[in-house]
Formats: sequence, structure tokens, C-alpha cells
Amino acid sequence: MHISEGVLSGPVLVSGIVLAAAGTAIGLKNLDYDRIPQIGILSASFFVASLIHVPIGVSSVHLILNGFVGLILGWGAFPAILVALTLQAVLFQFGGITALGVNTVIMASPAVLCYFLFGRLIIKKPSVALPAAFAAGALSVFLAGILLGLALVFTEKDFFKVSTIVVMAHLPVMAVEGVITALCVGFLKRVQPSMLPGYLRS
Amino acid sequence: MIQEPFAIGSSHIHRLDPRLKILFATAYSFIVALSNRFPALFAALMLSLLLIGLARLNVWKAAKRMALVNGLILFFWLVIPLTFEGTALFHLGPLSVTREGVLLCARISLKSNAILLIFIALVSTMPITTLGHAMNRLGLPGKLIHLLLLTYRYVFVIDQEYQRLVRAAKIRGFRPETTINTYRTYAYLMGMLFVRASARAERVHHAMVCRGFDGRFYCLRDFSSTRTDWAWSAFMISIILGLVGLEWTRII
Amino acid sequence: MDKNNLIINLEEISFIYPGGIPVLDKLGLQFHRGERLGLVGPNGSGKTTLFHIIMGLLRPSSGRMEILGRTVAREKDFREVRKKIGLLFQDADDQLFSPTVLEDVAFGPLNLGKSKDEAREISMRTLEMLSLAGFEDRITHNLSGGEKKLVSLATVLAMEPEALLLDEPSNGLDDNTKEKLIEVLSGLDLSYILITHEADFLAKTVDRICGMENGKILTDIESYPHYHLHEHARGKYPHEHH
Amino acid sequence: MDKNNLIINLEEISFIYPGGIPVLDKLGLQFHRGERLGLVGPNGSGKTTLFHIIMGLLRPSSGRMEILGRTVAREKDFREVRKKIGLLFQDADDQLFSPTVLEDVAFGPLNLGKSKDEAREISMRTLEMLSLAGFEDRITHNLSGGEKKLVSLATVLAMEPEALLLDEPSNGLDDNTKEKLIEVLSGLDLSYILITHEADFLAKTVDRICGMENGKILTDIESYPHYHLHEHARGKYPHEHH
Ligand SMILES: Nc1ncnc2c1ncn2[C@@H]1O[C@H](COP(=O)(O)OP(=O)(O)OP(=O)(O)O)[C@@H](O)[C@H]1O
Ligand SMILES: Nc1ncnc2c1ncn2[C@@H]1O[C@H](COP(=O)(O)OP(=O)(O)OP(=O)(O)O)[C@@H](O)[C@H]1O
Ligand SMILES: [Mg+2]
Ligand SMILES: [Mg+2]
Repeated sequence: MHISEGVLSGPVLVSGIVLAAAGTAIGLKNLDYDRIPQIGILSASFFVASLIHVPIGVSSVHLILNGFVGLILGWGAFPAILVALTLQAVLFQFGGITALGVNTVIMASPAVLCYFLFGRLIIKKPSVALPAAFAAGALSVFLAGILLGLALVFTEKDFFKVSTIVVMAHLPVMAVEGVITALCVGFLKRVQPSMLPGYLRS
Repeated sequence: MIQEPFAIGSSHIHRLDPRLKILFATAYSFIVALSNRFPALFAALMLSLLLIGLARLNVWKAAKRMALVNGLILFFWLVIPLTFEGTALFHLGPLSVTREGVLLCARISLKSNAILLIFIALVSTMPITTLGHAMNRLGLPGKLIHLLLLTYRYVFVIDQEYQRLVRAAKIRGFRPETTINTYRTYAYLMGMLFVRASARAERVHHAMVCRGFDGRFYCLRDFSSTRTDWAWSAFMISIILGLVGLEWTRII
Repeated sequence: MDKNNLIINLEEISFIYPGGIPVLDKLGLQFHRGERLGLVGPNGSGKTTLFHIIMGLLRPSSGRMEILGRTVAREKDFREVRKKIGLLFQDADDQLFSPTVLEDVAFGPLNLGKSKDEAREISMRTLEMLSLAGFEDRITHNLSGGEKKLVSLATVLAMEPEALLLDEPSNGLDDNTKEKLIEVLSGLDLSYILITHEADFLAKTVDRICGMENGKILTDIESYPHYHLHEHARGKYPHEHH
Repeated sequence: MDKNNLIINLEEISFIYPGGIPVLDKLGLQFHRGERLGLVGPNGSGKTTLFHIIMGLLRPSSGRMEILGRTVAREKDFREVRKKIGLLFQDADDQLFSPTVLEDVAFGPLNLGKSKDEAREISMRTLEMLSLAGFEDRITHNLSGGEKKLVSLATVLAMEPEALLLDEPSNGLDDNTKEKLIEVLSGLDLSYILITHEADFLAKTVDRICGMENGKILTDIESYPHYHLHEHARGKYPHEHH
């Protein structure tokens, strides 16, 4: 999910860059250099996973997984998503330079929020953890849609209807993301719970 | 499979100082993004195409990439003219297509294409490793660059691992459909991918520690500007001044 | 008569990897019901590639393939092939992706349209047959190399295939697990093609041997270089063999 | 005298993985300067684990370790060890984490405090020594398996270590690359311990062989099962060997 180049206004682009830089700075500051391989290789996995198309009705969507990124990486989601978007731009030309900041904020801030809202819940028993993971997956896509809509509306108030359509279009994606995030967290809980945040602390 | 179709080449543009290319691409992109007058936008599109030509890229591949991106632009064309306030050009049943909406779409299309084309011409024409080093030289934090290069290094390894997992599902009769079973299978494939990635990260960290890693990043690449680079800089600066002139001085 | 018993019939199959090196070159192969065929050849001679072509995971650049009496060429045809022929990957880590052993073994039967109860029953039966009873709730990721190999075999057998393609099943196994595998294979009433670099294992598991070289199959090789395991009093000193 | 030549001296080292299975059990090992030692043992016997303990990547639950004359126990001690002893990992993809070959090879020297120019020069020299001149700007992930292995070796040698730990260096290599590796290893004036499952490779690369079993080292095994390659006129029929 991202905004094409050439759509947004100057103030929105600049705010995006400032916020993305701040988030990335926090993410990098918290990032102990021991964990760089962990973040780098996981972010490579997220990159690969986000290329997966899953069927939905007659069509298919590609996964976004920002909720899952948030749950696993916390603030690390900012640098991880920035890096992933940069790679996407260079490898596939999915984006350019100007909207990189805004797109990072759109995807990463819901991820971090979900980490703070649900991070502690997903290490609880499955009846709590799985709904929490579903909520994280769905909410992060929903919020990303809202942020995208806001970026459009701040650019031009007549973009309101476009924004509404964009947010609506993400509703089925939300459901799929929620389900996949819940199942993925369920998988990790069984196979390698130490990958989940706060596992070692509890 | 993931490829970098434009990175290798022998054109002048491929040989330019990467730092220069990044700086120019950034400045140019922002100026285009902030421009609104058609003379400037048309000029930008032409200049971008000119640079694509100078980079002697595979036109077919570049066109394919642009087609993908323009799919999104098409969506704007379908929605904005109908939803934008303004003077009606003509009516489609109860809806009216507005002049302002059409102009806005035209601007978006021009800007979007000009920005992405310049990105292909200047940024995609260097390997990501070079891009990383150049960004480092331009002052981006070492940790971030290290993360970028490490991610890039392992995208390929992990992509292959994923392809193997998909194969395993395939030979056991897996067919993607809209069912919870399909979603579960994808979740398992991804979960397994993450678990393996995490184990690999541990091993990679060990390998780094064994080679004395203590948190500092070094960049071996030195970039130096040649006379050609200066000539190109002059050319690029005049392009930028030209665009600024077209947009803000209203010569035309 | 013999024709009816053909499981796999390959004619003039060629294959080139994107890199550009030709791996298979007008290769032909006939494999009949009831056969236990060994396939040997040096590293990189294209044995694994051949198996993947038979399963439709790779597409040959030219040639004709007939499997179980039907010409196969498109993805749809191969879907049928995959129900009838089971492939054991060279690396067990490529085969197992579910969190638990039971889920992994039941994955195939469920995709073949079995009900959950049937799938569970088939899986339990298959695990038992491989003396893996009690493993159903183990986490696949934590199994040892040998266990992973046997569970991989279980995932393939649970689909009740008509023939097996076994890609170096004994690779990396210790001697006990190897013995067990030999036992299981002789107990199965299935035709199979088996790739291995180990002559001792080969001698105990197959009836006929083909070699692979220069992208072609050498049928019924009478002479091929192979390995033997033997013990010496002073193995560390240079010594001669006849 | 002999004491001064001790590179590695392990006494009663025990190790248990978090899972709970004891892998090393009061293991002892002496490794001297000038030795080329082969380490063999079944899968899962703990050979890789032992290497990781020597490098301080894992900590033993009990026992004493002395490396190059110094007792080592804490992270600080191991930092010194890692400058003197090079470990070649089982999987080359784990070892090569930089995007280009030159950066990867120079990574160690730079961390040892060499200047960029020195690091570059050492790297070029090391690559040349392994006949990898011209590889410096290659992208690591595009290398073939054999090339990756040789570059991994270069990354280790560039640190100019006093001894090497080689974990299955010949694994997955084709015969030509194997030959080249054997040549390189015999040309090196370095002590090393080498793990491998391949007896032919072992015979050509080491002077002394130790086995691992039940978490212990069996020193200087005089007899160990191994393989030989030979050709028979009628290899497919059962036959006898002395
Ligand atoms: N994905 C790939 N892309 C390009 N080349 C490949 C690929 N996979 C294999 N090859 C090459 O194709 C050749 C045949 O490979 P294959 O794995 O089929 O050999 P093999 O006979 O199974 O060898 P081994 O005994 O080592 O398993 C090799 O030279 C290999 O390097
Ligand atoms: N991270 C881990 N956590 C738990 N157990 C482990 C871990 N790594 C290895 N083991 C177990 O420890 C034992 C020894 O493993 P190790 O990798 O040292 O064996 P090895 O002798 O190198 O085997 P191979 O010849 O297959 O490489 C095995 O039983 C393995 O399953
Ligand atoms: Mg193979
Ligand atoms: Mg090992």
C-alpha cells in the first residue's frame, strides 16, 4: 500500500520525511548492533513475504504484514520498512524518492502502535493472543489506509472521496491480514516463541 | 526471481559519480513534485525520457515497469474527474466530469512518470551496493546503510528458501483458493520462513563476531569526481534551473 | 503389455537453466510398474533436475513426457501427476513446513480431499508404519536430521502414491537410521526411482541401476565407479586396494 | 616444550543445549602447532558445537579451556581468540554477509584495526592466493556454491590467523573445486582442525584423525570406517572386497 509519486503536496511530503526520519532515528537508537542481523534478515523475510499474492475471491492481494512487522520488531519497524520500501523502489520501481517518507510513516506508525497495544498480549495464552494478533494485523492495515487517506485529504480537500474509496478497498485486505497475522503468530508461539517480543522477560 | 535489470550498463550515466546521481535525482524529483504548471511538467517528462535514452536502457523493460505504475494512475483517472469540484466539462448520467479534475489527473500523470523515469535513469542504474555506499558518503547513518545492505544480501537467500517451501506445498497437492486452509498454509510457509530466517540471523551474527565485529561499519568504496562529472553537474544544474524558471518565473 | 505398465516415459527431454548451461540433453527414460530403479551420477549431472521435471516443478525446453499413460505438459496435467507420484526432496528442510508432525503428514491427504478424520487416520497409520508413532505432536523444526528425513517420507507416503522419486534419501543419515530406511523401503509395495551416491545403500534397495552423464541416461550400466565402506586396522596410513 | 606448542587445550568440557540433551560430556582435546587434525563422527555428535565452543560462541557448562597459552572464559578473552583462530562455517551463506566479495574479505582486517588501504591490499592478496583474483567486485549472492566456499575461506585467511577450524569445507562441492581446496589447504602453512564426512577428502588433507562419540573425543583412532572410490567391471552385481 503506498501513494504514487507526484500526488501529494509539498507540506505533506515534508511532514512525511520529518516523521519518518524521527521514527527511524528512534528505531536505530534502540537497535543494539548485536541485533542488526536479526532485523536485517527478518526485514528481508518481510520483503519476500510481502511479494506473496494470496487469493481473495476472484482476485488476489499481496500481503502488507506491517502489523506483524510491528509485533516482532517494535520501533525497529521504522528502519525495517524504510529499507524494504527503498529496495522495492530500486528493484521494482514501485516508488521514487519524494514519497518515501510519507509511505514509511503510513506503514510503520500503525506497526509501532500495534506493538504497544498488542505486543504484550500475544505472549499470553492462545485465546487472548490470537485475537490480539488478528486485531494487530487488521488494525495496522486499517490505520495505514486512514493515514493514506489523510495524506490525500491534507493535499487537497477534494480528495475526500478518493480517500474513502481507498480505505474501503482495504477492508477485505484487513480481514486477510488479520487472519494471516493471527495464524503466523500462532505458528511462532508453537515453534519458536522466543521470537515474540517480551517472551524472555515474562 | 528478483533482478536488477538496469544496474549494469556502459552508458555515460552508468559511469557517473553515484553521489551526484543521487543528489540530482532527489533535487529533480522534489522540484517536479512541487511544480504545477504544464510547461514545466511537460519539460520534465521530456527531460526524464532524454535521460532514459542517454542511459541506453532496455526500453521494453522500462516500459513494462512504467505500465505497472501507471495502473495506479489509471485509478485516479477513473475517480478524480468524477469526484472533483469544479466546472463541468460534460456529464455521464448523474455524474459530471470536471475540468479541474481532469487537469489534476493530467498533472499527477506527468509528475508521476517524470519522477519515476528519472529514478530509473539515475538511481536504478547503479547496483544497490553502490547506492548504499554513496548514501553513506552523503551522510546517512552507517547503521541504516548496514541494515539496507544486509537486507539486500539476504533477500535472495530467503526468496530461494521461500520458493523451496512453496514447492513442498505444491507437490502435496496445494492449490491456492479463498479458504481458511489456504490462508493457514501461507501463514505456515511464512512462519517457517521467519523461523529459519531467525536461525540464520543467529549464525550470521556469529560469523560477524568471529571476524571481530564490534559495531563499527566501514565503507571501502571511495568515490571521486572526474571532469566528466563536473560537466554533467553543470548540465544537470542547468536542467534544474530551467525547470525552476518554467515553474516560477512564468516565462512561457 | 509392457506399455500398460509404464509409469514414466520420457522422450528427448532437454532442459537448460536460466543461467545457460544445458543440464538435460535429449534424455530418455522408461520406468515400469514394479521396478526399483537406482539413479547414479556425479554431482551436478542433473539428477535432481530430472526429478523436478517429472513432477512439473520445472518445465523442459523440449521433449515429450508421458506419465501413467497420459501425456503431460501443462500445470493442470502435473496436478494429477503429483497425486500419483511422491517426491522426497534431497533436503528434508525443504519438505516440512507445518508446525507439528501430524499437521505436516496430514497436509497431503487433506489437499486430496480427504476429511479431517480420514486424514488424521491415514497420517497416524503412516507414522506407525515408519515406527514414528508418538511423534505426531512434535515440532517439525526441532526434529533431528534423521527424524526429519523419516517424517518427510511419511508426508509423501500419506498421499498413497503409486510410485516414489527418492532424492538421496540416505544422505546425512547415521547408520541406524539408514538401516531403518532400508527396511522400510523393502517393506513397501511401491515402485520407485532412487538417487544416491552410496553404493552400499544402493545395493540393498534397488534392482536395476541407471547412470546419468552429459545430460543423458545410460541404461543398465554394467560398470560404474562406486564407493564401499570398509574398516582398516590402520585406516590413517595410506593403503592400497585392489 | 610440547606445552609451548599447544594451540588448543580443552579439559573436561561439558555442554548441554537449552533443550536439555547433553552434547559434550567432559571432553578433552589437545591440538598443537603444526598439526593437521581430522575430526570425524556421526551426525549430531557435536562436532560443530565443539568448534563454536572453542570460538566462544557457545559457553560450556563446565570445564577448562586454554587457547594459545591463556585460559579463556569470558567474552573479552574470546575476542582475542577470534583474532588468532579462524572458523569456516558449515554454510557459506552464513559466512558471507556483505554484498560484495571485497567488502566481505576486508571486513575482518578492518575490524582488526587495519587501515582501509591495508585491508584492501590484504584482501586482494588473499583472493589472489586462492586464485580468486578478479572476483573482488562480484556480488556475493551470485557466486556458485564452490566459489562461495573459497571466498569464505578467503574471509577467514585475510585475518591472518594462527590456526583454522574448518567445518565440512568440502560439503556440496563438485570434484574440481574439491581438488582445488585440497591444493589450497596443502599449500597453507597453517595448523587446522577439519571436520568432514568424506574419507577421500580426509585422507588428502590431514595427518591425524580423531573421532567423536558420546560427547567425547576418541584420540588417534587407528581404525575408522571409511570409503574408497573404485571401479568394477560389473559394479551392479553384489561383490566382495578384502
Ligand atoms: N536453480 C538453478 N539455477 C541454475 N543452475 C542450477 C540450478 N539448480 C541447479 N543448477 C545446475 O544444474 C546442474 C544440475 O544440478 P542438479 O541439482 O540437478 O544435479 P544433481 O545431479 O542432483 O547433483 P547432486 O548429486 O549434487 O545433488 C548443476 O550444474 C547445477 O549447478
Ligand atoms: N541450537 C540448538 N539447540 C538445541 N539443540 C541443538 C542446537 N544445535 C544443535 N543441537 C543438537 O546438538 C547435537 C549436536 O549438534 P552438532 O551440530 O554439533 O552436530 P555435528 O556433529 O556438527 O553434526 P553434523 O555432522 O550433522 O554437522 C545434535 O543432536 C543437534 O540436534
Ligand atoms: Mg541432487
Ligand atoms: Mg556440524
